[in-house]
Amino acid sequence: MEHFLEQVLNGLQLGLMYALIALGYTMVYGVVQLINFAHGDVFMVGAFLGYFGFAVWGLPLPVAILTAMVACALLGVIIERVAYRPLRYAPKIAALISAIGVSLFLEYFSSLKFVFGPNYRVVPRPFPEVHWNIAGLSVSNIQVIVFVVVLFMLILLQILIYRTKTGMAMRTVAVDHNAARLMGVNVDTTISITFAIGSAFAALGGVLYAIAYPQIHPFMGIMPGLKAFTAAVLGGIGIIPGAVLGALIMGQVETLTSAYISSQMRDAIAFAILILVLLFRPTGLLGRTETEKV
Amino acid sequence: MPVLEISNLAKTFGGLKAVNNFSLSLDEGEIVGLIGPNGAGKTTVFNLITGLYKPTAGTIHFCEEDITGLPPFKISQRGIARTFQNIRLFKGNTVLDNVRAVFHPRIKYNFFDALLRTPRYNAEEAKVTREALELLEALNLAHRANEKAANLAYGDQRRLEIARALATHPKLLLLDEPAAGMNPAEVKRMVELVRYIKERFKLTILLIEHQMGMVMNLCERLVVMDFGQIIATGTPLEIRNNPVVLEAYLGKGATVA
Amino acid sequence: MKLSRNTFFYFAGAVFFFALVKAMQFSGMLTPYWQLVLDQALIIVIGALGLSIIYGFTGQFSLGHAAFYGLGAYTAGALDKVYGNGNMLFFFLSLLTGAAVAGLVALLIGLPILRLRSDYLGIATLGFGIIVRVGMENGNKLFPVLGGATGMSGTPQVAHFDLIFILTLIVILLVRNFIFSTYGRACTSIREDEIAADVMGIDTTRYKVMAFVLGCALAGLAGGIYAHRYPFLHPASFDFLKSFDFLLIVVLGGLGSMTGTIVTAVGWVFLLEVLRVVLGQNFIDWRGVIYALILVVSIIVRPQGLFSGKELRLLIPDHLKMLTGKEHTHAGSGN
Amino acid sequence: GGQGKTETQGASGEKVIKIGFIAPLTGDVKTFGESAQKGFDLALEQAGYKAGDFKIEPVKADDRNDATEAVNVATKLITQDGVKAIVGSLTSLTTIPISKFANDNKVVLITGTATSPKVTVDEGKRKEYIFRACFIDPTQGTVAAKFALEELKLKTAAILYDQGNDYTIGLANNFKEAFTAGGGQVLTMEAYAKNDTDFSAVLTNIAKKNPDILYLPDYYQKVSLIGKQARDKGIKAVFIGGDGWDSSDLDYKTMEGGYFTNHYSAQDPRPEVQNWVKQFKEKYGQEPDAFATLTYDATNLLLNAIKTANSDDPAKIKEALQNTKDFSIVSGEKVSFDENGNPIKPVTILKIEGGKQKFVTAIKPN
Amino acid sequence: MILQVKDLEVYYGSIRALQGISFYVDKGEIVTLIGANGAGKSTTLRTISGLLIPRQGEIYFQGQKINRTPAHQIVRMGISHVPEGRQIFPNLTVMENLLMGAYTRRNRSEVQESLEEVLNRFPRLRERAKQLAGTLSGGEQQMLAMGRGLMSKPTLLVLDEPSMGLSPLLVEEIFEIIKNINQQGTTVLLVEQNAYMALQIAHRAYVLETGRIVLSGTSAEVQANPQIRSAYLGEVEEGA
Ligand SMILES: Nc1ncnc2c1ncn2[C@@H]1O[C@H](COP(=O)(O)OP(=O)(O)OP(=O)(O)O)[C@@H](O)[C@H]1O
Ligand SMILES: Nc1ncnc2c1ncn2[C@@H]1O[C@H](COP(=O)(O)OP(=O)(O)OP(=O)(O)O)[C@@H](O)[C@H]1O
Ligand SMILES: [Mg+2]
Ligand SMILES: [Mg+2]
Repeated sequence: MEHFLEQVLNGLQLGLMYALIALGYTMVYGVVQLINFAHGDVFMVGAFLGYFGFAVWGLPLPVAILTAMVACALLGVIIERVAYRPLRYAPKIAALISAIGVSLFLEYFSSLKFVFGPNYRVVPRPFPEVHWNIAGLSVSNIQVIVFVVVLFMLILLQILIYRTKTGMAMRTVAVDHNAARLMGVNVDTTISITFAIGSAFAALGGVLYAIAYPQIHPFMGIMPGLKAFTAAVLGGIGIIPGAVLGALIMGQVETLTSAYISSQMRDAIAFAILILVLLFRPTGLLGRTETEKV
Repeated sequence: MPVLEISNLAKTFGGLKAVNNFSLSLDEGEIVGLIGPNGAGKTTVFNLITGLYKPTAGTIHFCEEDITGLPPFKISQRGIARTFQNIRLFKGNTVLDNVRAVFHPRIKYNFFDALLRTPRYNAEEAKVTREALELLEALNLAHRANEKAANLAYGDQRRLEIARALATHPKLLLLDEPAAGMNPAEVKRMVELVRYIKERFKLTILLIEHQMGMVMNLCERLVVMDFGQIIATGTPLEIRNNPVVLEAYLGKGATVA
Repeated sequence: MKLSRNTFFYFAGAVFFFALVKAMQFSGMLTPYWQLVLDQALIIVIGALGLSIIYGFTGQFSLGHAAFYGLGAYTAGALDKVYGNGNMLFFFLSLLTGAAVAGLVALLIGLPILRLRSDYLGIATLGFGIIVRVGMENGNKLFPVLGGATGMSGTPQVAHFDLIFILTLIVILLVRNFIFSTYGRACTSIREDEIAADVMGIDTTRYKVMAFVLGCALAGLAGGIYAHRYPFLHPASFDFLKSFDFLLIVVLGGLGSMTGTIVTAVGWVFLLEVLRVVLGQNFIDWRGVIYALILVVSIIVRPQGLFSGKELRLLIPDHLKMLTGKEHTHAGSGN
Repeated sequence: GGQGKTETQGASGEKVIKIGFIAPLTGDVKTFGESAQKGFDLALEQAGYKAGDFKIEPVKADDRNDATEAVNVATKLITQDGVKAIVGSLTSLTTIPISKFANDNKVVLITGTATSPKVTVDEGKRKEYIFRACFIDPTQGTVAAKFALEELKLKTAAILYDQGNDYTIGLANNFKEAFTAGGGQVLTMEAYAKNDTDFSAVLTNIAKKNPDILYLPDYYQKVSLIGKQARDKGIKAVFIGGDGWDSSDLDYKTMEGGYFTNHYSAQDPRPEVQNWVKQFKEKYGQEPDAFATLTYDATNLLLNAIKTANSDDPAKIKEALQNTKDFSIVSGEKVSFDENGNPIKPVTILKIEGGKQKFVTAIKPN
Repeated sequence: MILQVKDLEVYYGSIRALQGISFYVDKGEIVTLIGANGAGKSTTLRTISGLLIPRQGEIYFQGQKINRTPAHQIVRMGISHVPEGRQIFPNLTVMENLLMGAYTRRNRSEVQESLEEVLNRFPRLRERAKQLAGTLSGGEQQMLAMGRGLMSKPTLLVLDEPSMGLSPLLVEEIFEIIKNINQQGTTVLLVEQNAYMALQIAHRAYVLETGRIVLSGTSAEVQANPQIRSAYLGEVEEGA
């Protein structure tokens, strides 16, 4: 039993990691309806910048994180300007292709020698890791931090989207740019803000990820990005709490499969469950099952 | 023999009874108008008849056959066609292909004929194309056959939707506000058009329309809905003077062309 | 069955191209390297046409195409390796089996998941691709010949340009015939408006599944040819990132255009190799960067793709040409 | 590609032989490819771009660690650039297909690091033109198992490997076989996928079984991550691994106390080794890793064969390679090849101690 | 003159939708543009509200040139455009839609006042305040769009076919409301297919045909024109 609880805790940590990335992913999707495949790579850039910040330039951790967040916010805004905005009124798939291009660009460009280089870097712990023993379970300070950050991001996003004017603007932009304009919404600015926030969150996620799994390299964003996106879909893409729910489920499924069924089959089973869930809830767990009004 | 027989139809969305206890019978060759305030449930009735929504209660018979709960495409193949309140064409396809596509269930060549281009394929394709063009001709769209549907003017799109519906060889045609957004002169032409196709294709027609000019001119019988229920039926003259309808729908100064 | 005029010209063009390639081979202008690249391009053409049917023409977003490519490759490769003896008959039989297996799997998975819409369908197919990859990595536990994660070598290398070219020609012709038939029109109407298609009497589930099965079978066929042209099959060669390659070929070519798919597939394969040559040894690590930039720039320059909805005249049936101008449009931007 | 071309056309009329180099120079394992390239470059540089009467002209190509690209690139080098021999590629995934092509076209190929037996022998047939400078998968696994049982006297083991990488699968399977045969007990064998970063589920299971050994036959970057999490889970087992560990980027702090099988020890006083380490550091400012060393050795083996044959005929070079006798390379003294093109050399065992690699012993595999 | 349009030319790609039109609206007026489908009425309105950028010509609003001003700023200047086809926000509730209409306004109590006003005008919307706008029927959506347009307290209200798809009773109501709004001081530029009704409440009218203004005058003058009577009011029988 204790063993099982420990596995659940493992799953929780993994799920929270996915949630960290999935939140930003799903927010951007909610506003621009674009699978921003570059999100995972912005996450990577964030991890690198954070690493340089506290491990190479010797900045205090909060400053390093903030720097990474600001830089990635800027990066996100630039990506949107350059690669997505020209395609805003093109078919959706065009922007998706552009996103794949941007993703590849960030990966390959980052692995050039004079950028981050192709090496796998070991990330030193910026603070000592502490383990607490709670009811026979070992909980680390990193796990607690990640938990708090996810919670913080979740609440912040919910407030932002449902309680602020900017959030309302985002929700109208999500539906119809021209109608939003006619309300006085500056669509360009709103989308820029969306990307800035999404990318800043990606950076925050990246740094925490690099602290929890202390190794970074230019292609590190692909898999977590994909898994996080899958989690967002599982929860109902575009829906903020859905991202967290989906991520937590993914984390549990993967961990429990590894632990009790077969580590080889882990991804297969995780995705099989995803497909099954979608068959019963075609728009994800929290997604509105909308009968299109004809 | 009634073409369409609806009894005690109901549909609820969450707590909302969009259609409730709705019964209607259409005889062959009739044009019946379905009118009522916005949100009365008229379009929902169409969606129920065509199978897009599954009814909460009630049955729908078409030519004696129970079609309640059949999937839309099967209902269409039985002989019910419709147009949409918000135009739904195959926008990126050509005008001609919009029409030809719906010949599909009646095409007489099989998959392998298609892959191998057998004489049967050629003959049948030629026939379908000819028939489609005839239909477009009838609706005065033939000259735009190779235009993308999205590029058509609004009125042309409305007519293309009708052409496409006719291409399914329906016995019963459901028209959902075909004259919406048209000026009185255009409405008049639409009235002519509906008369013409009714005669030529031997149709029974159920028509939703808010333009009284159209409804009163065309229909032999009107059914008025409000809050999902029928509140009145009768000839245009009767309806025009029905106080309940005046109150709920037509308004005091009902202008009727 | 009489040969229609444009089919005749299609074959005439094909013969001309074939003769050209032969002449270049003979004169040594076409080195075995470029020959191999050309063969690869044709293989990708076949696979991409499959996705073109699924996504370009029927509007079903699939991110799992490479899985079916892999299924075909492994099936055909293993069959021919075990039972074949370099015999042509076996080559074709194994190809057909590979395509059939890919198609059958597509049928089984397509029936349930094609109910999903757009991005949800995309992620479900992507997930299926990952499941298939795990299957490939563990396939040796059922059939040792598959090699599992260590890959499978020893497939007979009997595919060569002549055969691949003829197969490609046939596939293009069949896909054309499919698209310009009532089945193709059923597919494009589903792409444009599924609800309207349904209400107008088209069994949407059936044609979505049909398009998916056909498209995946083509991917399987392409995979089978790959297995007979490239000596080593490995699960990594068929993972989800490869599905993106097919997707971007189809989109950059222009949705709803076979011509676009064919041209872009060839262009894409050559681009990667030409970049190698152009960049030389000293700038080789810029290859990925430049490739990514080309991708972004080309989609921004032509968001609707190269040929969106347009076809080369050669591919249009005669009886439609009389109605049309120079180019025939049968499809939209399909967003 | 063009460097050196102008020189060859110079007046001297020197004889030129082109040597291909194939490695992943882009993509997610670019870092391995670049290491290998450094080994290759340094070997050529030290030889003055000469072997016997021949001037060496290298032709490098990128395979992005993709089987299809590898075949394309090998075809290019062989049929278009006219290379007579190839050094590469790095992984079995790319080397198996190109070895077939090279062998069919009678071009010599020697890989530094591709360990799958299928590289040189496939379907029971020896590919005569194909050689390698590293051990095959079975060797390291077997030696590590023997060492653990006999020297460390450890009796139980858990194995954790990458299910998508035949290098780690090979080592894992052979370790298991040898360890069980020698009387040890493998408590559990778990797998993960290439891109995984979280191993807590399987590590929790392993921790419960409390094995003496955790065998981690993967590359340095992955074992660093796993090692860290294993210690976090309270696993006290001795870490044991293979030559993939050999890199300055290994997380030495975490892996402290672990053992790994390797081709050589940087502390080996032999001049080959000392020169190599010193010159590599001078030139690149870092320690060489296994990819660099083995590719360096492979290149030197090839250069030696060209010199011995003094010919640019691949058939003769192949003969010379096969007959290599007592040739000293970094990863072994007096190396020769067995009938399958695998080098006969001892396996070195190193220990991570005080943040450094420490030579423990060298074992000749049977 | 609150709005003045001069020689406006607008293109969609290479299609010239407006071929140089000029007109004006005086303060306190209701001016209507009538014309067949595709004449360019909506295009004119979209250009005024900044959604489209004209290739030629000028637009002045209260003396300020606005033909290059972005749409979101034009709203702030006091033009509120209720677009054709409603374009409400289906995933927002009715209430949120209304509040979006006041997006540019800062004073909360004033916004609250306007909200009350609108909800009183459209009691149906009050009933459905919490419902998602996407599930409203056509007519309800039109009311919502109008209500939302009023929430910015515009100087100039631009209405594109507000009666489309509405029941006769509601059409009457809508026109009543327009008249009412106008009487309370809001200038209205109205595009309508329902030419009868439009001409009845408008002070002046312009007739658009394929991107040109072919006729203008007071409503009475326009209504009296025989060609208009046949082409737009359908009063004279044409040859079938
Ligand atoms: N898919 C749906 N989900 C929830 N509510 C719906 C749905 N479809 C219709 N409704 C509700 O059902 C009621 C009837 O709608 P319907 O579209 O049938 O009205 P209508 O009579 O056609 O009105 P109009 O004349 O304005 O088109 C409306 O209140 C609408 O909000
Ligand atoms: N987005 C667009 N792209 C291309 N052409 C367009 C677009 N919108 C409108 N047009 C064309 O511009 C012309 C004017 O259209 P507009 O919508 O302004 O007409 P309208 O008078 O409002 O007609 P309706 O009564 O149908 O609303 C038409 O020919 C139309 O086809
Ligand atoms: Mg309706
Ligand atoms: Mg308009």
